[in-house]
Amino acid sequence: MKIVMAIIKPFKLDEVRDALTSIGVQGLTVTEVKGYGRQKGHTEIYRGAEYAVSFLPKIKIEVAVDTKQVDKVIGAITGAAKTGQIGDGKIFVFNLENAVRIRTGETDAAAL
Amino acid sequence: MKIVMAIIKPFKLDEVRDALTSIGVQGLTVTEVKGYGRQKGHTEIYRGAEYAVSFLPKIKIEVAVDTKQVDKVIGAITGAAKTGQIGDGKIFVFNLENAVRIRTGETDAAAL
Amino acid sequence: MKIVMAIIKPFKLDEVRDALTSIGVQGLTVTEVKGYGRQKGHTEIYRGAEYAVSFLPKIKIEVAVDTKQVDKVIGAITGAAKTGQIGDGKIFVFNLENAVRIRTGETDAAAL
Amino acid sequence: MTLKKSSRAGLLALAFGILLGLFLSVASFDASYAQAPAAAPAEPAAAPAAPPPACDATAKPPVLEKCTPNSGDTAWMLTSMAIVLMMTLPGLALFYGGMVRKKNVGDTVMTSFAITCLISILWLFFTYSLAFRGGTPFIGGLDRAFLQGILSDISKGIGNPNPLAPTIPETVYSMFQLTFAIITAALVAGSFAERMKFSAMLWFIGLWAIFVYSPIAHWVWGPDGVFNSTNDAAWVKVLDFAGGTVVHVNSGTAGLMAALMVGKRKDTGPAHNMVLTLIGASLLWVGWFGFNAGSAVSAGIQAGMAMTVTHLATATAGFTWMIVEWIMRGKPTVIGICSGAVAGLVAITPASGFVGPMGAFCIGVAAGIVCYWGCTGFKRMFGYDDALDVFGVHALGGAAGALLTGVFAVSEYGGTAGLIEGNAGQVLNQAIGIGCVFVYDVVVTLIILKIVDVVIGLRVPSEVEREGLDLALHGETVQ
Amino acid sequence: MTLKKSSRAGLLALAFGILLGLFLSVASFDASYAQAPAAAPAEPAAAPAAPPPACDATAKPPVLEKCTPNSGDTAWMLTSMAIVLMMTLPGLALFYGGMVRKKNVGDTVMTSFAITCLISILWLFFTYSLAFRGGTPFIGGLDRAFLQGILSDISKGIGNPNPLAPTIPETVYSMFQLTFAIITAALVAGSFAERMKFSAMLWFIGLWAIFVYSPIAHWVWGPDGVFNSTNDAAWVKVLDFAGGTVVHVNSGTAGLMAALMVGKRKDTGPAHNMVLTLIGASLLWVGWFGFNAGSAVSAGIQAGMAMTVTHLATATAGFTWMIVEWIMRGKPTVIGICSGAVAGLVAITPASGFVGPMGAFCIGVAAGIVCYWGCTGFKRMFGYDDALDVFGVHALGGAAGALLTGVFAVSEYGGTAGLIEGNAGQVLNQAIGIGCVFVYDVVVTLIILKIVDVVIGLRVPSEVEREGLDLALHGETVQ
Amino acid sequence: MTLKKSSRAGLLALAFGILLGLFLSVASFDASYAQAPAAAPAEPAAAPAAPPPACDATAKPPVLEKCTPNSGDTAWMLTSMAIVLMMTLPGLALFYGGMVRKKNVGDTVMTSFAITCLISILWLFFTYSLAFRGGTPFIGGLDRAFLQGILSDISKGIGNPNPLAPTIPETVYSMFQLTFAIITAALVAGSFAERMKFSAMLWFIGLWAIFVYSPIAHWVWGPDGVFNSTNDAAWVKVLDFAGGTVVHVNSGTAGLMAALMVGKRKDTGPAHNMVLTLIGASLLWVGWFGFNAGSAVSAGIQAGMAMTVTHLATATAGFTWMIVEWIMRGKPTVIGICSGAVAGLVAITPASGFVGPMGAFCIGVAAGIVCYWGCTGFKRMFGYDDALDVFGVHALGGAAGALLTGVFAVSEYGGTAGLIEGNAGQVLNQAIGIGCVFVYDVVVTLIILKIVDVVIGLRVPSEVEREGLDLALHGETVQ
Ligand SMILES: Nc1ncnc2c1ncn2[C@@H]1O[C@H](COP(=O)(O)OP(=O)(O)O)[C@@H](O)[C@H]1O
Ligand SMILES: Nc1ncnc2c1ncn2[C@@H]1O[C@H](COP(=O)(O)OP(=O)(O)O)[C@@H](O)[C@H]1O
Ligand SMILES: Nc1ncnc2c1ncn2[C@@H]1O[C@H](COP(=O)(O)OP(=O)(O)O)[C@@H](O)[C@H]1O
Repeated sequence: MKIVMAIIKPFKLDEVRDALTSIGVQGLTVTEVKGYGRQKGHTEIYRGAEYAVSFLPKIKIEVAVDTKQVDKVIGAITGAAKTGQIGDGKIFVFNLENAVRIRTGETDAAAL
Repeated sequence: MKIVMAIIKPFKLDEVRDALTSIGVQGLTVTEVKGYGRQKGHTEIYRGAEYAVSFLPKIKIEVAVDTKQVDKVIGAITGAAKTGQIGDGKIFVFNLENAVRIRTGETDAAAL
Repeated sequence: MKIVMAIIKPFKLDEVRDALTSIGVQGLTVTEVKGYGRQKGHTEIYRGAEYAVSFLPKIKIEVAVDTKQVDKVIGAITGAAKTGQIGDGKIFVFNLENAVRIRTGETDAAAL
Repeated sequence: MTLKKSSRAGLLALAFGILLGLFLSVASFDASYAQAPAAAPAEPAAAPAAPPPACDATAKPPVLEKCTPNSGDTAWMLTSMAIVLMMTLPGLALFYGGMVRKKNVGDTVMTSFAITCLISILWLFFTYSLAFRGGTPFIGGLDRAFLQGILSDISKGIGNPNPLAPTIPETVYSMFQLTFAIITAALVAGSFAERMKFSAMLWFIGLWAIFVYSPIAHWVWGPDGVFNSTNDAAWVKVLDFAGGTVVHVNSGTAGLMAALMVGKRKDTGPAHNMVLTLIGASLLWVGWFGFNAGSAVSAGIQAGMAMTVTHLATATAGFTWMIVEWIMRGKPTVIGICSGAVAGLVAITPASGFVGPMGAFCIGVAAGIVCYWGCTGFKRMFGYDDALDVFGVHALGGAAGALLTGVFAVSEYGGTAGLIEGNAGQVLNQAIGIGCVFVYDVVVTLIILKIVDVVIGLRVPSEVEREGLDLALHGETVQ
Repeated sequence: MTLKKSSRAGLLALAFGILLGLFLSVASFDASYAQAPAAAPAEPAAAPAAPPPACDATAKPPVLEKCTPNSGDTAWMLTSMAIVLMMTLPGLALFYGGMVRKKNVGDTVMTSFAITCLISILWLFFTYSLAFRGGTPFIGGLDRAFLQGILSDISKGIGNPNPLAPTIPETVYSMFQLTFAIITAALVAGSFAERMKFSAMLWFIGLWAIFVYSPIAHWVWGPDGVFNSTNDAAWVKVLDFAGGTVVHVNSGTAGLMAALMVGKRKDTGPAHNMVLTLIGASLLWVGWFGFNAGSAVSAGIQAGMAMTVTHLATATAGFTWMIVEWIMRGKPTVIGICSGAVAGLVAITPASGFVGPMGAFCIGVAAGIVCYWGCTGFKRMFGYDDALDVFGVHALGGAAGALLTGVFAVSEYGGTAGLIEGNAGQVLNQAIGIGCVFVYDVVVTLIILKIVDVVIGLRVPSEVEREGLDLALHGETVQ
Repeated sequence: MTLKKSSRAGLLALAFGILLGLFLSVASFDASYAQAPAAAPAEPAAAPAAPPPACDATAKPPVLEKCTPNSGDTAWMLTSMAIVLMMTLPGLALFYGGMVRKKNVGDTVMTSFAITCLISILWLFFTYSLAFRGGTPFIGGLDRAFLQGILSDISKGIGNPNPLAPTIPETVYSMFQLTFAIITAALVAGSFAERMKFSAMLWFIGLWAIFVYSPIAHWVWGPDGVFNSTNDAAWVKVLDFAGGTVVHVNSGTAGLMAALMVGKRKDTGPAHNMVLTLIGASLLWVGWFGFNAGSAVSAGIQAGMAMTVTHLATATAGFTWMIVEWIMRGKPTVIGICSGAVAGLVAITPASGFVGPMGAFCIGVAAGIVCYWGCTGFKRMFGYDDALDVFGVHALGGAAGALLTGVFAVSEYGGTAGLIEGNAGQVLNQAIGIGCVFVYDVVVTLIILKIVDVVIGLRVPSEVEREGLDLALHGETVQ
């Protein structure tokens, strides 16, 4: 199994979720994060005070999926999250060694 | 070493933490997340506006532990977090290649 | 590639970010978390009510980097985040199997 | 980009507006100083001839020269103006702001604030004069444009009060009525929250205040208004103590039109902060004593009675809504009890000078039930997206209150008998008033909206709506 | 599930209550119209015989027929009612709401709002009449049930003011006193915050208002009250200008009983938002001028003095608490200075019409110290879980203030001499008043709580408590 | 550690202060009772000789014995005091609190609260007497220290009002003026927000109130003040109806000095919650009617006119700032329109008793433009870090308003002609007043700051600044 972790623009969340459910993903976990990257944020100069908004609000999505599904998942996320503008975000894939569903104790793929 | 990541119901946090400390876990990191899964949220219809609360508040716990402790940890979490109702959450296990304690520079197990 | 995940004290964020950019890291993702560890928090006794503030505010930084950069990154974080006092935090390293830049579809190192 | 363009359009237009204002201001100065000398000689000329008539507000026509204001009445009206302003800022701003999503709260509260500024400037320029000075039964004159003449003889320590408010300075009456014009306009904005362009909002509200609010206020409250119950020449005597038709039916109807024209929101969600909504509802309640008891324009028995029925109807409606909701949905909500209280305030508004405590209680129960239905069943039935239920609470609540005023009015309290005292005709009068306001409002509001839509567009682009108006239109977010 | 069931129980009961109310309302209508004709003939009958006596509030017994209210006094009392309501909504709601955990803030603020509605309805029905009309020294009569007769002759432009408030309409006095009844009940709720069922809360508070607040208010303020210092026939003359015993000792004691009966919270935590608490404390401060200066029931020298001592005692107490806390805990907190200010307001309440500026200063210092201890050392000593320190601040602060009133009272200010002028007896009188209120309150409150506990249960299930009352009981959360 | 030490230093000193106060209090008691007998015989002695002169406020010198207050004027002034306090608590606290980072909001709001307490205690002790009692043209006397004598004859139902406020009790006038002293001091704190030690803040503000505010208030408003326009013996007659120079130029200048002395912030960021700022601006607006219309010290025509121009200038300035910002930065912001409204309130303050509606409009436009520039271009030009723009809004806005008062004053409104009526000299007078206040303020404020810096240090350690003052200094955080 793998964990696919994607950093996307906040207002894309609903579209990405729909794309994922449409390919049969049953669940996912979302975290509000702040991102720093090429998309350099803007410098506000308000009321004389100049400050750089270097961290931009982003959404992190974590999905545990069966290994063979990974490419479909990456495709779905890329498709839905892409605006073509800088700051669209990243997708990272890790290896998931074990998964357990707390309610039932089921493990591995059955737990997803 | 492994990282055990668990998604649980918010009001179970204290019980899970106690369970973990009781088996000797020294530290953990907690994140407020939103979960989407089988537990299908409810559709609110208030003041005419109908909206689906599809993301439910969850708590993500990350614990770095020594490999041989993993099963004990999973057991402790499952035991404390389980209500038997849908939405209890998941436990995911990853491989942790290296750990460092910033304060001392200690690495690996010593860092936990 | 690796993912370096660090848990640090909140007010160290800016210094750590500067340290990382100075060694050429192009991006990172930050999450507000709560930490439980040796730094035991304090027991507030206010207006008679006694409560333990066991979870302390921390910042989690995730950086995806090329494998050979890992040590430099760890060094930079340790250097910037260290106060020498308990609670400075941890650095965890995982293996990153794949990375994709959503905007361009670039993968692996090129995506970072 | 669309956004950028439209903003520019809007702001240029607005800049133009303000410059116009400045120009006019200078103009009016000349005017006022031109007239000053003219006035001066008049005085001495009159003096020897015959002593000016003594102030007598009860005479017909009332003699209102050289009246010294009653300090107690003035104290209460100064206070009333202040707390009615508090109803809008921060009251209504928070009541509304708490019910939208977090990404739109800034735009929502700023809408109330900007409307307050805009309406006040128009009031100074001409809307006060149009609404409250004598003219025709349908619209007032312009003799108080730029409030000229309103302060003509402070230095002599005497005033020429408005016949509508004989015991207080006209300045106070004008500012008191301004706060009504402000909140009426601000109420409308609840219906199109979370999706209208800020610039379009300003244009729409400004035009609406001129072409809809001013005439309707004149019909019902103008000295020679066609529905003014104290005007012997009125066509139909409509009882509207503090604005059931002028303020609530009026704003609710305009809100519905706006909601229909701007269309449904792309995405909706639960109220992001019911504590803000509760603060808002609380300040609305507190300020409403200035609104209703202040409408007695004096600090006496009628004000006391108005305050009493206002409070009792509000408490009853809030409690009723909570119970109904508890039964229907299984849980009593903060938003619910707050909405109920506001519904009660709305419904008692036209009645507050005419009914007694138990009448207020019945109106409260009715308001709680009717408005709950207006925000749920009724709204679902028609399927429009009135974001914050301006129609369900204000139009329906205001209409219910106006009709029940005709039912529960007691002659020994307000001088007019209602149905319970056998005067069925009054209910009919009330219905006519509501009907005329509704029809006029629908027509003119739609015309205004259409024009604004064509010229600069009513609605923000959908990516702006998704991202949230705060960041996109104002560059701010609540952390 | 437990929850569901209990709610249902509660709401059914509540629905019943409101229906009962409706029925009664209609009944009372008949009543009032039945009596109207009866009254009418009486007038003319009297007229020819002899002109009705002129209004003379100072005569003994006062002649209160055909009085025209004083517009200045009325203006101030209308204002006072409005700002005293603001003390509860949103003042107290926020003061309390900021100190609970985020998961319970909605339930906490809604509690204040719902109590406001409930107490107002009961006031209309009979509690006003029970508390403030003549009857026995222990409880008033029912001649103002449903406020009948309170508005009997507006149309003649004259009123029959309450002997307790001769220069203003009785409607205003009744609403002013209602705001006291509201905040007293709302204060109680701080002690059992974060764990009591919403339905149980409504039943408890409703019954408490009837069986505890009404009689105690009558004892101290009723025209024939057993402790009323202006009642020559009083058993003991207790000085309580604005409610040290009636409001604060009373609510604090009831709060303690409730905290003991409902038990300790499962989990506690720091105040989730001290900014809300500061807003609340600020509005309490502002509104308290209506509370204390308004208790002069006129806009004159006594009101001015009451406002002065109120402000000075509050500022002193807030500052004192901050310093004490800074010394004891190393840091001055927002919650601390706000609590101190409220402690000062509480302590000066009974004294506000009787002491001078330096007396107020001393009372302020005492309040800051006593209440700090009441919320920390004292509370730990007994180990009860009074969530928001209703007892520590209100009962102890109120008692301290009531006793110090007996110490610092200056006859040339309020007509009664205190210990500093050699009248030690007054301190004893104050102590007797406090004692009687305490004992009666403890007994009756415990009985009411027991009944409610048996019938529907006082406390939410523990999973509800853990999850938070907002989501579980009201289906809402602050984002 | 540094922190710990300094706090301890601060709190010990503060504890000392309060104890001193206590001691003095007792002293003054003795005093007042010592004099009581002395006064008593005087009365009868005088009585037989000749009846005391009747109250006549208009006589020169005014006879102010045995005056009965006007209930209407008193009602309005009681209300004004309450709503002006509301301007600071919670108004200013929130206006400022919303503009800082989340980590400092608690310290920021607590600063306003603690200042309110501190200034009130000093007022009781001696600053009221120093500012508002006759003495020299530069500073008042100490005959009202501890407010002794202020309440001397309540029991006779009559008062000896202050010549400055002949129709209300002096207690009310004193409390009303206290609220001005409070907000002036609280305004200063905006400039050094997010980095000054809490203890240093208390010392600085306390000393500043004594050595800067009191004398300047006496110059302009003291019965024998050197700039008092109603004092025939004044050196220069400066028009300052409600505090353009005393409150705004004064606080803004002190703020600038403090910002320079304490230095720039280590890190800055956007306003964390513009909704709080909007609530604050709204309450400032509402309360400002008490500030300006209350400065008429009566409820009549002048108050009505003051309220009118206050509202219109504010609305105009808010709207103007929004438009300017929209044009300059492409987006209208919540912070912007709120700042504009406050700028308008500031600028109209000195003018409110002297100009008419269109004059107010022009002042509003000017305020919006000048203060926008003051917070952006001007500030960048000099590069100081005035965190919340106390100088840009209050000093510049207050100066602009004071000068424009000399331009737009109309004799028939306020008794003095301005430039538009050909009296160019008044503009010069205004400039002299502003200049003197500025110079004195700069010098004395710098001295005070230097002393505090040397003794306990002005600024928090940088790690405290990074972590946030809330957690580090107060042990609290907003969740
Ligand atoms: N090396 C990295 N490690 C972790 N997160 C990253 C990294 N680089 C970028 N990110 C995340 O991806 C987001 C978008 O990256 P950015 O460089 O701004 O645009 P793009 O993805 O189009 O290149 C950043 O805001 C950050 O949250
Ligand atoms: N495939 C997944 N990847 C990541 N997180 C998941 C996944 N499936 C479920 N979760 C998380 O687990 C939570 C509970 O899952 P859910 O399916 O609702 O109930 P259960 O765990 O009882 O099957 C979800 O809210 C979500 O946060
Ligand atoms: N085993 C662990 N797994 C995950 N996070 C941990 C673990 N131990 C500590 N942490 C995180 O590191 C933070 C600092 O650890 P702590 O033990 O308090 O101090 P130190 O790092 O100096 O030993 C904790 O607050 C927690 O967020």
